[in-house]
Amino acid sequence: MTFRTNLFAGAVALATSAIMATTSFADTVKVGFIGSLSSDTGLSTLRGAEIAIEELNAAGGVLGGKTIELVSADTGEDPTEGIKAYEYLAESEEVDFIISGSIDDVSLGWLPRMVEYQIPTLDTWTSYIGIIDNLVTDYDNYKPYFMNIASDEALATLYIDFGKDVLVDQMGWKSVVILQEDTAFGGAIHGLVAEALAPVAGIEVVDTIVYDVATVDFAPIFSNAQASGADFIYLISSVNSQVVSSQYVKLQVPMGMTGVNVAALGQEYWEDTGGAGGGISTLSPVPSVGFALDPVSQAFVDTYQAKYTSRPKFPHFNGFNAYHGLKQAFAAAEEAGGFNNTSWVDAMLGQDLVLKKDGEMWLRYAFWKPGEIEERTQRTYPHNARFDITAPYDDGAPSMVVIQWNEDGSAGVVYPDKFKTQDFGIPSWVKK
Amino acid sequence: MISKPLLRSLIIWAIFIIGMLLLPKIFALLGFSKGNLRTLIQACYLAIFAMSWDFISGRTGYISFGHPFLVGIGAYTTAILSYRFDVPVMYSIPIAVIVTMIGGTLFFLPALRIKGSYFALVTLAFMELMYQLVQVIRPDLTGGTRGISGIETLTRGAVNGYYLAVSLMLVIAFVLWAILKTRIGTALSAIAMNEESVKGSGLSTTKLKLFAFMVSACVAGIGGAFLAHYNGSIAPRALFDINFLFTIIVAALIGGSSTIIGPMIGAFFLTLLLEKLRPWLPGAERYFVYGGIALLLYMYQPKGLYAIFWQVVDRFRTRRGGQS
Amino acid sequence: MALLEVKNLSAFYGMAQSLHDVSFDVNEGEIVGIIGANGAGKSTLLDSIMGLTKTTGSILLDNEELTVANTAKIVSFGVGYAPERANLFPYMSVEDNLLVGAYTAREAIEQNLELVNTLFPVLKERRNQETSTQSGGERQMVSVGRALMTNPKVLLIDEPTIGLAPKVCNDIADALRKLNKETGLTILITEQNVNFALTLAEKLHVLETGHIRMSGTAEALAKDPKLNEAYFGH
Amino acid sequence: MFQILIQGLLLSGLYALIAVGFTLIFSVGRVLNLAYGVSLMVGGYTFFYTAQVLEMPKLVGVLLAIVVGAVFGLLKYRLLVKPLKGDHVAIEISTLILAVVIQAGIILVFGDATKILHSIIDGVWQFGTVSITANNVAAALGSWVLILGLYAFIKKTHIGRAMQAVSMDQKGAAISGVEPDKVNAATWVISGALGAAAGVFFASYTQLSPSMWVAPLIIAVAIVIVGGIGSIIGTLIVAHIIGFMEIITTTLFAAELRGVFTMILIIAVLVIRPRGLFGREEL
Repeated sequence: MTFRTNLFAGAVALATSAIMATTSFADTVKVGFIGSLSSDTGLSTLRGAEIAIEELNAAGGVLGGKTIELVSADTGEDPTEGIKAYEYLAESEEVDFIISGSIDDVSLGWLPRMVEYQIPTLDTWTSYIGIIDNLVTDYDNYKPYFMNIASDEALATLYIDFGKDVLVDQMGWKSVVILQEDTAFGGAIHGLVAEALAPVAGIEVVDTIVYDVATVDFAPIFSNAQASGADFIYLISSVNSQVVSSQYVKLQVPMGMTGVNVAALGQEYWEDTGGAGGGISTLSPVPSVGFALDPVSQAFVDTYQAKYTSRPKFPHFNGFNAYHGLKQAFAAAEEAGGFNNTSWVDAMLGQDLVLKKDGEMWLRYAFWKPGEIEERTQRTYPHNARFDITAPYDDGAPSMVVIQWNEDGSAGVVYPDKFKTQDFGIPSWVKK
Repeated sequence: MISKPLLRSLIIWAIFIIGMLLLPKIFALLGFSKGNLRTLIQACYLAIFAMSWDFISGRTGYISFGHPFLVGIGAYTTAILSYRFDVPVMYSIPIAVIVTMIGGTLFFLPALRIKGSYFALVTLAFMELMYQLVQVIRPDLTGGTRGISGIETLTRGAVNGYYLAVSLMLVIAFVLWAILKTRIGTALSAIAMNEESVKGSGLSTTKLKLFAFMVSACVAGIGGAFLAHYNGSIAPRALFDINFLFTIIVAALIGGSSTIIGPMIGAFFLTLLLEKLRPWLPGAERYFVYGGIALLLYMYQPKGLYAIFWQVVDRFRTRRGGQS
Repeated sequence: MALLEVKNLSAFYGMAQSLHDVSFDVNEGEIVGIIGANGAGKSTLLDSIMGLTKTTGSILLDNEELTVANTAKIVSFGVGYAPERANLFPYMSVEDNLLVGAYTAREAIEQNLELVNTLFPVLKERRNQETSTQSGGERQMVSVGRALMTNPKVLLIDEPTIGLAPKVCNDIADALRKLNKETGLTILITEQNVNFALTLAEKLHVLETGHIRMSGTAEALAKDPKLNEAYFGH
Repeated sequence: MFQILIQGLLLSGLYALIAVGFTLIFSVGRVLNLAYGVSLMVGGYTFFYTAQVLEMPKLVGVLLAIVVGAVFGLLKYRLLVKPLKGDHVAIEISTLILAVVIQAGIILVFGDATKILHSIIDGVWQFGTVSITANNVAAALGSWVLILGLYAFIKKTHIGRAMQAVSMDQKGAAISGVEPDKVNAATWVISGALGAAAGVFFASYTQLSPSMWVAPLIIAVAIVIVGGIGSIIGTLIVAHIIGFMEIITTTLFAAELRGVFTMILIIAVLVIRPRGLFGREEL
């Protein structure tokens, strides 16, 4: 009896909510967040957006005094749930703009929905070049999409310079063994390293070891790496990177190791690895761990830390991307008179936020325009974050920086020189 | 001459089909948003997978833990053909279904020799193997870990998508129902009860099992292929995943195993439950509550919602009967 | 004095009733036989005493009601059981099989082991052999031995001779007789082999399709024309 | 060769420990405990919380993990397995649902970030290109101790023999005075404790994450299928076959094919010899 009563009550509640959901108020603008509500990266984007929205609302609202309302939809980092989440935001909540903290395959999952609904969408986390390629090949359908983080392709260029300036000139390393996870990401980065880093920087690739992402025991893999006789290890890891890096530390592998290590991007890395992560260096989007901040970004961090006490205690780079990006999206909307037309895309493309530190250009939030060719890589990056990799970094932000975790738990930027806070080094157990 | 119970079933079917087809209109009248239809579309596909699972596992008692394997073959085949090789959808989907049926035969081989928990485990191994292979072998075709996005879609908009999905589901349900009304259906259920006795009665259990596996694989392949073209994207993590397996099995069981309507009820219940929890529990709590409800329901009534429905009806009937 | 009292016992498998109002007593120190054809309900009767079937009625051991207890409790009250199929643990050694029997009677292990070894010396020789590799007769001995290890007040034995050679049957009969004589253990035995039962038991009950049809001493029944007709006539 | 030998032994020891708790339930209770991986996860997170968050001594962490694992095993038996009264399919399905629920619960409590455990024992030795950590040696030795202890327990104690008895003949066990219910409960408790201990070691090898229950479950399933139900020694041997196969594949062939061979082995064994290499259906 009670079971049925409850069922009935539940049904009524569901029906009411369904009706409520369709009632939207004309004096609000709805922003949807899509991403994982339980990951540090997802929460960084969500909180960056929340702070930006609070500030915009406090400053008198947007688009002639409307308040911004934020609705979030959890993907649980599952591609299918991502599709449902996007549908929910688009059709149940009818949002005007979507900000995303999704990972690669989740973004790829909902992209066909974005094409269908044509809702302006800003991705702050995934850096997959394949998504930008969609804009290259099918601009008309994909044009509401923006990605304000430099894509994979950009990082290789920075890495070639890092290899030449630091690994070869400073460390005197001449040969490398590549440790690559068996994923599409791993394959793509491997191609860049083997075809670009090696020939340009003059580093010989002695061996490439591809490993399965579910690998439990890395001891034999590191043994093989040591047996290859190379001067250092180049690690490419985006999935379960903590495992390979902590085993490198626990096994005290007597070789230097650098590379792309997604786990080491956030401040919680040290806590999560329980300290088994010293010496790990990785490429990181900016603003990275250990990256000196300009006053505007610092103010954002102060607000953030006053407001949130739970993880992540310090926003990841995508939190900054969400904060600045959301403000840019609304600035563009003011210019274009709203979100739902092509003029918003044009206005968004015109956004150019320059953040200065000590009078110097420090960070820049701007987008590549369609057809605009980046000199060094000789390709276009429509709607992707504009990065500058031509020396001497004077007309934009770097695409990425290289950071390194020290054995005392601190971390700093080691490359490029302008942003550098410490020197690149090898862990204490590695003999020079 | 149509018998009376058959006629009654047919009438219930007709009402059910008309009801499902009119749902968008009813929703429009009630002022519900299109988002509800989107949810129902996902529910329809889940119902198809649950019916496919139930056709093997609910009927013959061979519990499949690798159903995502079959769904994934269907989805990947049509996605690769249409996205990579520009094969028109009208060819790529049938090919995908045939390939899935071949996959179903692979599935079938171990079932010739092993039963029960062992069969469940080997199918789980099939799924895991596929998960690893898809990422390793020819990522240029499968898209590796990221999968494929931008697959040609068959329809646009929630209403069209709904009609496609619901028609697909209803046709499959009706065909499965019709198959089970024949002698084959009775024999299949007998396998679950006592395989030896079926052997004794002179029917070929091997042929019967093969038939059940082929039908199940065919349905999974159709569902997987159409879902790939509805979602427009596929990824290994979305298909060869233990959470997906969980959803399929639980949908069939929560609704009511070895019935046709049960898996459909279960799929709609689970999908709506998960989606309607979203406004209140946006984060991980949602999966916790959703899983918890599924577990309690299953523990309380392993025969599913369909059985609960009839219990309630019976109680109501006897009470009424007692009074009159 | 009655050690085991069975009163109005009926047993059910699902909807089917396989025992009907069976009543009899077993006195302390007696050997009582239940004879009947295949399917008469002999195994069901013993299973029912052990709490392995659904029953109505009452079973008292030393005035303790058994029908409310589960099988393990019934064993610990003092009922040992050697079932028809022996139900041994095939991949365990003879000794381990016996030791499992001592699960609820750990204080008496050595004494009971000694008893089993004197009754069935062959088991001592084969103590490390897995029972799956043993002959039928030896398995039957392990089964009886295991039941003895539970330290029973009454021993239930279900058709110990089934499928065994006459020589082995005699060995078992001798062992049981010796057991009864030397330790005074009460035994309830079922048999299809009437001759075997007649030579062993003092009192007999004839079970037919779940009913007790006849009861009496071995001597009396041996002369009874009805029994002769049923089991020895054609 | 030395490298393969030593790394193979270390990994295989861990795998054996992972599998043995799963084998136990499968053999005695005849059910697949799909929430077995969750026991490992529960153990790992308990250790993490006590030793790394509360910074209590590591030994306390390990012991507490084992206790929590045992309690978790008992709860699973009392709340799920027993009410379902031996319906194998229902137990398998409900343990699967439970695993998914607990995964969500772990995300709720700890977040879904991957965590790395401290080495339980510090220290590392270098032999040429081979690094050996004290932690992994301890894990392998610990596995052996636990497995041999379990073996002795099963062969030499009353409750252990009762567990074998229940696995071979339920009726025979009951008429010997063994209560299958209590023995089953004990089996779930022991399996939970073993799983939790394995979880601490497994997590100290790899990582803690809310989805970490899947990998050890697959390892356990692989070992049990290939080894066959019921033989602890068989489990031990197959754990070494699979462990060494992984190390050899990784060292001499291609590291990315590590898992593929294991899956192919499972399918091949099940098709050719469904009982497994050492299986005889009993413990």
